[in-house]
Amino acid sequence: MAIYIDKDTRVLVQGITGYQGRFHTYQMLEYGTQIVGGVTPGKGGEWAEGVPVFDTVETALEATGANASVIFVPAPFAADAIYEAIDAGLELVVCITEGIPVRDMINARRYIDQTGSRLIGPNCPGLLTPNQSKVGIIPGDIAIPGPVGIVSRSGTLTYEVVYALKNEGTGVSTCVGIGGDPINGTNFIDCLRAFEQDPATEKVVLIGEIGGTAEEEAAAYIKANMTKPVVSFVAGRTAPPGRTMGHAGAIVEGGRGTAEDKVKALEAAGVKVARHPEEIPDLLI
Amino acid sequence: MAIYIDKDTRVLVQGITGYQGRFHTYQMLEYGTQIVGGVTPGKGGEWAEGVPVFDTVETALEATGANASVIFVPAPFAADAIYEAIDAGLELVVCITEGIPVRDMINARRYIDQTGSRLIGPNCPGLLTPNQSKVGIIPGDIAIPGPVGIVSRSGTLTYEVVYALKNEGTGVSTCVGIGGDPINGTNFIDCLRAFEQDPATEKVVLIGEIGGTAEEEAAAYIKANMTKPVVSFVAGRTAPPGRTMGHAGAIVEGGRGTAEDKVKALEAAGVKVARHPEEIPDLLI
Amino acid sequence: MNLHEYQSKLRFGDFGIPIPRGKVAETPEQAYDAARELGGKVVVKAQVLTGGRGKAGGVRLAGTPDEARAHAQTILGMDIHGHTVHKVLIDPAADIQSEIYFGVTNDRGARLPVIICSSEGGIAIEEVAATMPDKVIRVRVKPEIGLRGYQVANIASNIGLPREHWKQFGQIAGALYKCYVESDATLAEINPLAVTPGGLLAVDGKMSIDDNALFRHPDLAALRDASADPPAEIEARAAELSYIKLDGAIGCMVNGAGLAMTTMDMTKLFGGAPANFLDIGGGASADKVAAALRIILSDPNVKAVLCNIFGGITRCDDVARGILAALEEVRMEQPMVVRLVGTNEDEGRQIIDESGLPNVIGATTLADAAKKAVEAAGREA
Amino acid sequence: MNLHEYQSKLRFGDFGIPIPRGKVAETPEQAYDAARELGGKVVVKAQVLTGGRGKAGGVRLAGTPDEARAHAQTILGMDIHGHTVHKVLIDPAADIQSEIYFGVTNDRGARLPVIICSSEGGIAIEEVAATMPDKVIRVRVKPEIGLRGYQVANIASNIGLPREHWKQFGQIAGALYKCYVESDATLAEINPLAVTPGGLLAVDGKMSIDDNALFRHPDLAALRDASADPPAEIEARAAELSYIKLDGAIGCMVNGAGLAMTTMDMTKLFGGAPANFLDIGGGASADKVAAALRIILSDPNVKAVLCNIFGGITRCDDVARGILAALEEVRMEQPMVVRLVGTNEDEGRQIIDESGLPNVIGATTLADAAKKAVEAAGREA
Repeated sequence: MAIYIDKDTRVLVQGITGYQGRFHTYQMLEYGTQIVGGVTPGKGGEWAEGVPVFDTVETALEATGANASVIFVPAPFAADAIYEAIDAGLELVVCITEGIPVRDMINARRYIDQTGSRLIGPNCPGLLTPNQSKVGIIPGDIAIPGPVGIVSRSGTLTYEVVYALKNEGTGVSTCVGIGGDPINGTNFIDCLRAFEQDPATEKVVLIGEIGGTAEEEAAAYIKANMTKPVVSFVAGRTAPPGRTMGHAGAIVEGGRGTAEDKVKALEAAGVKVARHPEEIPDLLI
Repeated sequence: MAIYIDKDTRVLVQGITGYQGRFHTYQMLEYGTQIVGGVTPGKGGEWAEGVPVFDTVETALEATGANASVIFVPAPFAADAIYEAIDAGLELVVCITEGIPVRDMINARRYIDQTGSRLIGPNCPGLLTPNQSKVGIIPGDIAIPGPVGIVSRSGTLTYEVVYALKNEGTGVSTCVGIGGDPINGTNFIDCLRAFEQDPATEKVVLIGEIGGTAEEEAAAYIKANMTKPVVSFVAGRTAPPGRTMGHAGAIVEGGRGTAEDKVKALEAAGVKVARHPEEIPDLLI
Repeated sequence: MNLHEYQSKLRFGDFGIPIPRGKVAETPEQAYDAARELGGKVVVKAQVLTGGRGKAGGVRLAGTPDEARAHAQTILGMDIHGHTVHKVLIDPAADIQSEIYFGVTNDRGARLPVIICSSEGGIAIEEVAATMPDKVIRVRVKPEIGLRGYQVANIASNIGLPREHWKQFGQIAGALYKCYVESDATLAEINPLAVTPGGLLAVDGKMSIDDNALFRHPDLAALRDASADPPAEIEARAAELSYIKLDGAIGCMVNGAGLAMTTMDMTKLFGGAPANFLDIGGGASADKVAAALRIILSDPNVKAVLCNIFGGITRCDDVARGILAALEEVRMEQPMVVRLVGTNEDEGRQIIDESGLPNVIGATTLADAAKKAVEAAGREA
Repeated sequence: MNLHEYQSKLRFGDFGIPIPRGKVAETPEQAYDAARELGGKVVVKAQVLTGGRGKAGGVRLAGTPDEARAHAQTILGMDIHGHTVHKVLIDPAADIQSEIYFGVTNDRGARLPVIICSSEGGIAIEEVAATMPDKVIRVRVKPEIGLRGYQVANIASNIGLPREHWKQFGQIAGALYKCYVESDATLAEINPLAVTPGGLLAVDGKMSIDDNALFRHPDLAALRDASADPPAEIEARAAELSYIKLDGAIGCMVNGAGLAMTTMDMTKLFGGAPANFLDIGGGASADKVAAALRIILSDPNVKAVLCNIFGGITRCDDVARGILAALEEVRMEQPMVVRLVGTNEDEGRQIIDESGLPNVIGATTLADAAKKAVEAAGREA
């Protein structure tokens, strides 16, 4: 068991013929992910990394019976790719693309909320269920299977945590990178709920960062609903207020969303908060 | 009992200070309808026909506890009035205004479908539950209370039917004019379902006209779901195909939606179809 | 409101759709000048708001400016299905490899705009739908997110469009949808969207604008060409009346579209035939009623008038006063059956009765009124 | 990307919002000419992309063209919070009766655009929110139906706007929302929206554009004024790096924003302080890494460099090659702690090892790397 993806997940790669799409299709296939098709408009009939390419998600779906897609198309076309996947009825859509305009995501998220599909991302590293499936760009060899669920707004910071766990012999049920953009498809609470219900998950690691109030909301949820222990780390204690720290959308808005606020909220919810990522394995014991 | 409106319905009049709004507010008050307030932006604090006027639905709602509104504002502002009433959470919104652009109604209907509110109209005469409440412009004195539910796409044609019933001593539970526009808020089937469930309604009259496929869909619904007898009349047997007969949206599209098609579908569903409106009282016996 | 081909294409051009660089001519000389300026072969196309102009000889190919002038001479003034040709469009002849149909309209059932596309362009889409239904692609658009690129790719794939045209096809599709929405159109179609050696080209186009939305499009409202409309319809529009001329002998004046159609149906039921559809609308004033009566009486086929008013918003006394006002201007020889029911019916009847008009016949029920009108028209015929 | 006041107001004007008919001046003489042409009293306003310019003396009233020239002389070249003034805006002085704040931004929690309005305009809205929270109205907009007239009426009513201004207020509100959406703005604010005897007037304005959406707004992208930006930030933008200068001694080069912040946090945790935030992004090429290192070393405060790369998309060997390439151009005196983990880490380490660079210190864990960098910076200081 795991959340969102497992060995039966059948994945389409949207934007498979691009540089990133092709590279990560290879990586995902190497890892054992069931990549059943790719989509690039105008390139239907070609092959990429041994995978058949289709013009549209609709035709790819008919031919392959996919139930998920992962999006590597450039930002100007990413919202369109999301709509295509959602309209085709895919259950899970993982958008790796970074740099999507906020307005596109406001509109897309409103649209998705009326459907039964789940979007992970955008601007996220995707998901990894060790030894079963990876959908996205998380390096597969940094994780081993185990009982810890991981949810994170960050990319490489997540890899650090997963890698530190592996170095201590601790494994992961599923690792979900929900992405650092202000508007995304799946939030901490969605994942916490899923981990709480997942028999394969015993403990959860939540990796946050400054900006917004997602960690505070997660803390409230944990206090009210989680029986499984949660360990956390929040990045950005030294970030100056009022400046955007990169594309991560880590903005401190009017004094809210500081690392201190978040740590305080999480600790008040009974969460052990690490001072740095490599402390997390110890706190999980 | 009745459907949608009764003596407890508390009504706001949007556009109360206009010519039509004022005239029909007086008529509705005379009939006994609980008109609790009016709305005209910029005229809050005034009075119209003895009713307090507010700038916005929100303030009117707070002051009056209304649960319905009737809209008399000009077509360019009607969609806005609908959104205002819906966003304020009113259960029932009756839009009398005719001539609203199709695009406005496509967007409004998509919006309303995500809420719990019911829109009647636009371009409709409203509702009448005899001796309890009238919301709209149906002349009150042409109907008496009784067991016949009426639903109609038309205005004055409906009055003919109600009047003919009265002349034969037959009364009405509720009369609903759903309006003649191609996109409206409530359709035949919604009303048929409500009449089927309404203990005060024993029989139903459905008044259709050429254009669209609403009567055909109603026929299918009647066949599958209605236990109460339905009598019908369809206007437009002599209308030439391919021409718009006025604002009623009575357009014959590509051979579909002719009066003959509709009569056939209704008769096949066990509905008695009158040759002219004044035959309806006889068919109800 | 329908736009002419040349108006539609100019608007398409405003939204970035490639159109022929044609010119409008109102005289044969202008057609000659236009053809000379364009150079090469041209097409001379009648600009009329009706279909079937090709079969009627309203579209002709010209190899030289002289030939263009000759064709314009023939076409200008031509009557096509009751519409007189006042303008021709001179377009350069396109080197057409294949023809696509691409249109946007509203799908009323789904309550959404719908794209209709077919590889079989150049003929009426209804014909394609009837004979080759598989060749007609329908794709609904959700207005909150608009026409998406992936939908266009689906369409291009379905109609088998060669890939070198996909990019331009996407631009044209997006532009036409935008044009449709921002014009409050009820129809925007390109037929054919021609595949030419130079790319795609909107060779012919048509737009219908939602009359109810013209208030926010004064530029489009100004394009109305009433030159081909019958005078009665122009007067009706000015008076905000819905009027459609028909072939029978009974002139109908009714309030409400549904009741107007019913009144027409009943003349037929009792053996007559309606001369028109006329809805005076809700809350009609005496002025409006007078205009309505003038319009009805301008039809020489009318042998009797049937005035059927069920007062709601409309007040019977207003209607009665309107009738009297009209009859002061227009001489009415024909008998008129008047039925006034509802708001202020007593006052209305009294006005009519006291006027002492000789030809006026009262009626009680709708059936009574219809029967009396049929009888009266029969006597006159 | 932030727009200057004058740029924001011109854009507001394009959407129909009334703005003062001011002029931009880059020299005192131009300011004189502008003031003379405008006539009457004018305001000379520093155009800088930072707040608090009024308190800093960057906004001055001038009664005559001579006075305007004198003020421009003072203001041009002035340093306001680290920004040099290169332009002043000369606006006619408005006869202000009261001041409104009207802005649009995104409510991230609700995932919707939100209108923020207050009767207490003319000062920073954060101040109003802190001191008079009741005076700040927030109204969310659903993008599929846009800002509705009734919402604007609610706002006008709530801020107690006199009714004679409601109509114009509605037009301005609608126009500002449209401007916000069609510009892909993240902020569009009018502060103050002045009530004057001639009606409402957008006396001051500000816009921020979503950098991610500039690809569809080449006209807005062209408005970028980098003249006040530090050269390092300009170079970072050109290389598509996220760089923010800070005050510490440890230059950080990291891939990923979250990991970059964590690396900064850890220098602090172990007693140091970061000199910058720098995210080289995913899949960074050797060129990008070289640019990053040049930028870091251009900061004279940097006493040690901490390069922390967790290879995913980014490959450690690319990073190693980038470091070597940069060091061929730039002389590095400072020690550099390098930690390479993940994709091609062995190849990356090998490249660094074989280069024989004297100042390079390897590290295993993140904590190890941070500690070593703090120590190295301490030794250098």
